[in-house]
Amino acid sequence: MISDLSFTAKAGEALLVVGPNGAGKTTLIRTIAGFIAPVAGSVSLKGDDGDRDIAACCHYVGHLTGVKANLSAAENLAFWAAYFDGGDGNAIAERVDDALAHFGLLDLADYPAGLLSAGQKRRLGLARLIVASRPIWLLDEPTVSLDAASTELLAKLIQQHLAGGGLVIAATHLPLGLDEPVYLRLGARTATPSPEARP
Amino acid sequence: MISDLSFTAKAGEALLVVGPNGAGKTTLIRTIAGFIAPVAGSVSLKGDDGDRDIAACCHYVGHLTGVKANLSAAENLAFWAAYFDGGDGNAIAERVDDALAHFGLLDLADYPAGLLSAGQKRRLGLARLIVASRPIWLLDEPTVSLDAASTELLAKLIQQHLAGGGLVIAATHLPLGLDEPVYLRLGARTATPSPEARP
Amino acid sequence: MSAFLALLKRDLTLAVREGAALGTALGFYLVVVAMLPLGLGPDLKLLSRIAPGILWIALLLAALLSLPRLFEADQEDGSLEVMATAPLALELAVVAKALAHWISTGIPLALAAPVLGLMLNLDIALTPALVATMLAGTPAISFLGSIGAALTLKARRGGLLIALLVLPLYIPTLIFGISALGFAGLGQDGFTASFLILLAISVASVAAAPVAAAAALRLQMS
Amino acid sequence: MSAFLALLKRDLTLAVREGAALGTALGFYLVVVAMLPLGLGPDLKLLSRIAPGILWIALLLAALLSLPRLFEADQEDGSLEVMATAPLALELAVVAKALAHWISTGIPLALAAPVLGLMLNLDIALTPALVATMLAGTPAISFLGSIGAALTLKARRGGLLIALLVLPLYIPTLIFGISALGFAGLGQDGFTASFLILLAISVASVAAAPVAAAAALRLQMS
Amino acid sequence: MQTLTQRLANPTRFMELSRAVLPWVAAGACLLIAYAMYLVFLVAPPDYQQGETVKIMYIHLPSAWLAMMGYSIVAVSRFGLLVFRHPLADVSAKAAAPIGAAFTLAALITGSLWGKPMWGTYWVWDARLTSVLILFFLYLGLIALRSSLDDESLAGKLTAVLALVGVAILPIIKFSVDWWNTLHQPSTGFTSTVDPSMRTPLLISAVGFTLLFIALHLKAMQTEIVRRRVKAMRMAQVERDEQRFSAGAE
Amino acid sequence: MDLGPHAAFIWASYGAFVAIVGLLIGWTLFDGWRQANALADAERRGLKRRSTSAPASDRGSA
Ligand code: HEM
Ligand SMILES: Nc1ncnc2c1ncn2[C@@H]1O[C@H](COP(=O)(O)OP(=O)(O)OP(=O)(O)O)[C@@H](O)[C@H]1O
Ligand SMILES: Nc1ncnc2c1ncn2[C@@H]1O[C@H](COP(=O)(O)OP(=O)(O)OP(=O)(O)O)[C@@H](O)[C@H]1O
Ligand SMILES: [Mg+2]
Ligand SMILES: [Mg+2]
Repeated sequence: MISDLSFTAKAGEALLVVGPNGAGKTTLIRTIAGFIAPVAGSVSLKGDDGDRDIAACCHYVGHLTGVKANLSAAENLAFWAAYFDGGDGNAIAERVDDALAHFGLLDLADYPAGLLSAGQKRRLGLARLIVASRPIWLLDEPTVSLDAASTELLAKLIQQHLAGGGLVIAATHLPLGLDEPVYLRLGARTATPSPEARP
Repeated sequence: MISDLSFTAKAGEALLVVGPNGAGKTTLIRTIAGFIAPVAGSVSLKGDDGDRDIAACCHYVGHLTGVKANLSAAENLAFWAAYFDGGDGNAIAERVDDALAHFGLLDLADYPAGLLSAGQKRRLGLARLIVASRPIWLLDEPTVSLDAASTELLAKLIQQHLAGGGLVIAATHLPLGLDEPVYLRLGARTATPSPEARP
Repeated sequence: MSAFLALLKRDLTLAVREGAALGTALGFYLVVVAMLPLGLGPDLKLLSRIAPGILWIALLLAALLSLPRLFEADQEDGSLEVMATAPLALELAVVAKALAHWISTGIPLALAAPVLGLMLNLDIALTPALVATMLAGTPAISFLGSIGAALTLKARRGGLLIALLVLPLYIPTLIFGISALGFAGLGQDGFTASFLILLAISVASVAAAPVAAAAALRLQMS
Repeated sequence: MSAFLALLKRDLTLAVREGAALGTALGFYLVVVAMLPLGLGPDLKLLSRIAPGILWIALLLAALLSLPRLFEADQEDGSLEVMATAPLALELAVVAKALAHWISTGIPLALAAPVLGLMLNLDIALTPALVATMLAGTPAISFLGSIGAALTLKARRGGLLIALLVLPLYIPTLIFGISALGFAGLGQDGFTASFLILLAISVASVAAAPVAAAAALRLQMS
Repeated sequence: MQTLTQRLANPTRFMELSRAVLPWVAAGACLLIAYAMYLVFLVAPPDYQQGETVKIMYIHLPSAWLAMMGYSIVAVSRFGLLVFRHPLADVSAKAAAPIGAAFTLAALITGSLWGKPMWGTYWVWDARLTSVLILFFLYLGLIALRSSLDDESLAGKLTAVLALVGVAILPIIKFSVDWWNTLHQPSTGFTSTVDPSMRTPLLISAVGFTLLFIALHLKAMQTEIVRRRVKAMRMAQVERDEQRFSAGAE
Repeated sequence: MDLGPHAAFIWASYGAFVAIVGLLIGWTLFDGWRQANALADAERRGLKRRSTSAPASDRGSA
């Protein structure tokens, strides 16, 4: 387990969590997202209006895409837009179109998402970051199975988000073209993982 | 799909299948093992005593280990020994002990295999190659999740097998310490895999 | 559109597009109901006497066996984790999903019951009472079932285990559902009382089950 | 030890060590049988009359719901593919596995039936006939079921789908199993005939089902 | 030189041929069914035993026959798929299953509505009725198995195994009335012994509904071929888009 | 037309039959129409793609 770790991330800042396999990057991000209760210590969010629940104002993008094969690409995004932020149909449709356009998926908007390639599905999953705006983005290896073009798009998106005062915490090995990312280095665990731990 | 491929491998020879991801290495090995019927072409085995069924005299080691978590390491191997070659209990026990010893698992013989680490499980799966003797070995990325020492053990095993007149066809990126392996290079597919293809 | 409605709509859309799930449940219902007379012999009086019980139990089993997929699909593709970080409380998400299950499985099964009743020689006059009690009782099946589905999300042997966990919870629904029909069959006025109890059970499970199911889901995300 | 016996022994060992599977099946059997009197009311005459049918159908369902794991475990850990490259024909491997399922699930369920029969007020004199017919009929359940298990190895919705595919195939077993008990109950001598037919169905499915199941397994390996 | 079956097995060729044939089959079906209904309701006499309820026979029998014919088509196509690997065989079997299931359901419903006046009950558990019900379950199983697999070609082959396992039901349905003593009418060569005033409308109706079956089957096969083409084109489009996208970044 | 004492059963069976076969025909035609539309749409997209062989995505902001 990770121990003796303390850090602060400020608005407009990108925190890149790096470290070897099994260092606990995923564990850290899932703890911040609230999936795992820390054994000791706490995660807190200081806002202008007192402390807020961190899970309720973050986007979590993990290894899985959260894309439904039997909904079209647009329907998938429209659902997440409505699920996160609500709003009427037209506003949602507009946001969905923006997001699809940003990731070059507009032509495929009406195709069942199950037909998309792995990379396209992954991009569709990332487009969720656009359809609903949340200040904190928690990204776990967001560039996995993305090609160079998509990685660039993502980096641009992250920069925009930071410029708008957002906060990004990402586990990744690429610098993502950021100007001055803050690195958080996690060490390798000394013991090998117990055989029961499934990756 | 792979096309225009023709090759012959002789006894005592190691054929290393190499190529980028998605080149069809796994597909080729599974075709030889008889899991996939080739769309066109054939796989044939010329023996002293006429043609024989290739699947019936080969060992196939794929990505999965074929290890049962609720049997002990020794029981796992004893089962495969009996399943492949039969024989009475004592002979099997001896072969099992040999195989465990070769892969340094003798101390763990009576542990439930579920408790072993990923690498140990993998070695247990490879020990199957020893407990039952078959002339042809089909290995699909056999070194995955093996550390250097275990890789060396495997290489030694392969060399012994070749010296005894066996044939090894392996998809791997490592030369496995072989003197003069024959390489079979598969090219990358031009088109990306169809979205339905689940790896 | 509110988050709750969005989820409900999505699950219903998926249920329609993956129509095979409902088809399989209806087919199973039909097969099980058809097997009982085979097992009991073709005594029509006997059949019509035990028909309500058989229709109820087969409906329980059919609904039950369609439950393992309730959260599984969302877990496999990662939607469940994303939902857990959204503003809508996970409890309400469970309500939306169980409601969608009720609409897409419970209601069709309840509506199919009178047709199957014909095969069991059930008195046709009982049809309204049959459908009414089943519509009143099936929400409890979907919502109580969501607890089982959540608890067994990561277990192997999903089907059998869910059944074992949840069937005992269904017993009150079963008893009052059948007794309501018994009263209706005899023309006695206990029907209303049983029917109201059935409704109360459903309301109670709609209120309580999502809390338990959401807790089970959260535990399995860490 | 021959390959066939080795596989049989391995599957039985695993069944004993993973005892939960049998426990869940027995538990399900118990719950379903217990629900019926609740559904039908405590009329003892009626219960004892329909007891054979109910015991048989609940047994079918319990055995059925334990089938999805028959090949799944071997597929998940890769054993199935290794078996396909071994000298023992895949058909015989299916026989060994289905036989192990019968021994580890069919026989215990058949032996549990008379105990549950007590709950249904089944005539105790029928116990030998009940156990005998069930022992004669359950091989058909395991072997025909292996077809369903093999066909649905890669399908979503395993449990419900297997049931839908396989229950129709079980109908002959069910009919003759219950009719044998009916004859035994009335002291008529049709029992032997029905019993022999039951045995014949089992023998036929032991002979035929593995071919279909092995074909289905092979198709799914490519 | 291609043999006729080879030429027919080519989907494009099949589309052309079936497009040419389909209108004629459909028109023939309409005409024959209309004529049969005219005979049934305005000409044919009531049976001396069953009275007017015998009118149900004119739809019950064709339904029952088509139920079995449908399963035969499925089974034969499935066999063709497994043995000869005809791509059209899979299309044919997939298209035939729902049609066969619908006629089976029709046979069950018209039969039980006939049973109430004749036997005093909608349903008895005799061999014939039960075996037809099992046939219906088999159809349901085929459709359910098919639709629960994403991989089209695997689904085709697996349903083939199931369809061939289920073939045993056909002789059972056919001979159940002879093997077991049942309530249902035994097959006494009814169609050849009965009075022509009833036989003619029955035969016309049977041929008419068979043509309808064929027309529906052809149409469903065409639709299935189009569906596969659409899917292939969409996948090609997805691939093109992907390549264009990666190229656009450089 | 007098269909005797059991007219209701005759009408019911013909009604059920017409309903089932009608649904079957309706569904077959509808499905054919739907897929034909999808094919037309796919062909249109294919054509558009071939004519405008611009290297970069026209609407994506890559
Ligand atoms: C749900 C109930 C019923 C089902 C599933 C059913 C099924 C069938 C089937 C499959 C056939 C075709 C057998 C063959 O071609 O050899 C058939 C034929 C026939 N059925 Fe039914 N039937 C039902 C009820 C009835 C009833 C109530 C009657 C009238 C009393 C009836 C009268 C006939 C007659 C006269 C034939 C023609 C027999 C022959 O070929 O000689 N059926 N039925
Ligand atoms: N459920 C669990 N129980 C026990 N240990 C676990 C569990 N899940 C993960 N671990 C262990 O915790 C450690 C941290 O894992 P984590 O997945 O966070 O690593 P990571 O830095 O994301 O690695 P990678 O780069 O491979 O993604 C690992 O050693 C892992 O084996
Ligand atoms: N079931 C399938 N249907 C269609 N295409 C498939 C199927 N399985 C694999 N493929 C495709 O066949 C190609 C060869 O795959 P294969 O797994 O043999 O590659 P590989 O050389 O083993 O790659 P890796 O190095 O990643 O293991 C891939 O493009 C893959 O997408
Ligand atoms: Mg990680
Ligand atoms: Mg590979």
